[in-house]
Amino acid sequence: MINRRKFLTVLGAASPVVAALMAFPGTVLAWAENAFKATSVEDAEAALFPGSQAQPSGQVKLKAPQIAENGAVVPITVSTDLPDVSNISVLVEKNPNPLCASFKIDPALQPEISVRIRMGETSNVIALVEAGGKTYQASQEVKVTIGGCGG
Amino acid sequence: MTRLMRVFLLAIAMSGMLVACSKQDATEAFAPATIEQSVADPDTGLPEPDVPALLKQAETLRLQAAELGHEWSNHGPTILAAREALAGGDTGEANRLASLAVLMGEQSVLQAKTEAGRWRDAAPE
Amino acid sequence: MKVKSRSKNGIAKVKLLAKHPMHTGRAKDADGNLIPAHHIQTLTCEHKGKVVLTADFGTSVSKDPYLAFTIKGAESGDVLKLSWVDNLGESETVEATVG
Amino acid sequence: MALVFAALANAGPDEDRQALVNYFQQRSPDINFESYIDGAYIYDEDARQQWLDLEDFPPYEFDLEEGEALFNTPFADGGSYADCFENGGIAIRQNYPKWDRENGRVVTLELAINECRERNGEQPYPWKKGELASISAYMAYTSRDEVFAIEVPGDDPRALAAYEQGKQFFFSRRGQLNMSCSSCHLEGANVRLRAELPGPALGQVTHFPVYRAKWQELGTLHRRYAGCNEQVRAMPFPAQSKQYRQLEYFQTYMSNGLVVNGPSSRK
Repeated sequence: MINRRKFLTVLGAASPVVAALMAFPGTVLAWAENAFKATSVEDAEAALFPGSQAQPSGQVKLKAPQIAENGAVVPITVSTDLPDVSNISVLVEKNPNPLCASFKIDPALQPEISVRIRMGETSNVIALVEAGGKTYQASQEVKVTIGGCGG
Repeated sequence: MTRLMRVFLLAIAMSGMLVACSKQDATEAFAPATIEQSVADPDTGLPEPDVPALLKQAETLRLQAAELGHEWSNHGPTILAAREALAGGDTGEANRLASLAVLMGEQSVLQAKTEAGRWRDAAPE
Repeated sequence: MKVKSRSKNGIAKVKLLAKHPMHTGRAKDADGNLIPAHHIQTLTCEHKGKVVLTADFGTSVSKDPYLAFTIKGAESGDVLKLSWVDNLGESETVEATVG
Repeated sequence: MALVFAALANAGPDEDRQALVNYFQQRSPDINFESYIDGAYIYDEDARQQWLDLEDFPPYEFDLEEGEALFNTPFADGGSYADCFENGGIAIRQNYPKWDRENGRVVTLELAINECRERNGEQPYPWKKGELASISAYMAYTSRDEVFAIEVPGDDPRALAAYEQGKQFFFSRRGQLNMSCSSCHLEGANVRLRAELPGPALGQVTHFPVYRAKWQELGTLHRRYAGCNEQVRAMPFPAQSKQYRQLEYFQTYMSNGLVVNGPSSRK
């Protein structure tokens, strides 16, 4: 639990300077529609990394809960000590569209990403890491229960 | 789902009794989980049921339970479903639902009276 | 968008929360009508004029998306520019100073 | 369970509170009193970790921002929330609900906020979510780490009666499932009910209002009460009804000595 004082300090340290609706920078690459609309892990993977077959790797670390508190908000962290990381992607096998998020990693970034995702049911969560032109993966089952009560 | 719910109901009713009802008379205790079974078979050869009378009784009991702060949330909907079945000409279903509604009313009023005399026993000393 | 960032030894941890409904396109409203998909597609972080992170989102990212990442070579006082654009063309850009 | 459930003969509110503290102390000797503000997350490490991840950048931050802005916006008649409360409304959550001697009733923070609006010619907000929950969340936030100090004035028997009625509500079984608040949160605390792990009655209200993942938004304590009642198939009472205000009075008194840690996120 963050107490009030600590929380205020953290906030103060990073006051947003501008918060306005602006034109989006035109430099970004196109959103990978084929990968996000894919309905299987295989199709999503093929669309993201054509011609590459992901190998299971102990160097890909996936931090996910055993039992999700609520499927609407499941905290996931993916990190790796593989060199030359260019992409980290998070997939949920049994979601209608398995690909949740895909991150293009610049060399200036540490290969570690945390994100909160949705899960419709108990499923494997898969982390894909592209490094040095090859793809690696780690997966973990996350149980999603239908909650009735809870705090 | 209903089956699961029943198992859950039973488990709760049993654990509740184990923990908190040790001093209760058997006549006072009631097990809500068994209600549906007990009225599930209306074809007993008894005379033609007076569904409107049952509905009136159920509604009176519902108001009584509400007054005591113990109305069950599915009581009103059960009465409504019985009325709809009656209006639709399904007397058997209307009778089953109306009888269920009467029983729910009796149980909720009994719950209110039982709890009024029992709740202190549940508080830790 | 809310951003918290702090640098230690030239390594800046960045956390953000972007206010967005992230409608999946599969949920229904109170009247039983499908709520059309409305979700962030791309979120970027620029540091010193260079895009260091491009995050592409589908509909399975939670409402009000949360993201945390770490930039090497970012000092206190550096300005980060964070932007998102969604599938309906709406967007938001904020600048945040690394603490 | 070797606990003694027996009638409390001449016990007063503070004896009740001590009994509750002792009850949990005996059941979980390794859990500190101070920890009870974290609810069910004191029992399950996997769940606790997810919750801490959420609290690191909690989903209610936008609500806090909204609550602060609303709180600081003057009413059309020139009045403000700050004028309605002691200490300008800052760091006072720990004193609510309060006994209103003049009108012989329990006043919750949310009730006080809406009555403040009405006194200043504004429409009251809906009780369960939205602006009222945001303002309440902001006021709780400014009160974090303050110690709950609910009072049941000994010289006004109506106050003790209201407290007692709240207590009766807490221990009375309701609905077709025949369950009381205490079934789940006293006997049932840290016992799995299907996939759920109910939180302890001690410190149960310190963290409200809450942003529930199930709601996908912020909601008030009385919204939660209604949900609990529905879950045991009991007819819920209206938010800010006498029943729920008295229940909150009892429950918050039971949190005396613990700190305010609302708002918080829950599953």
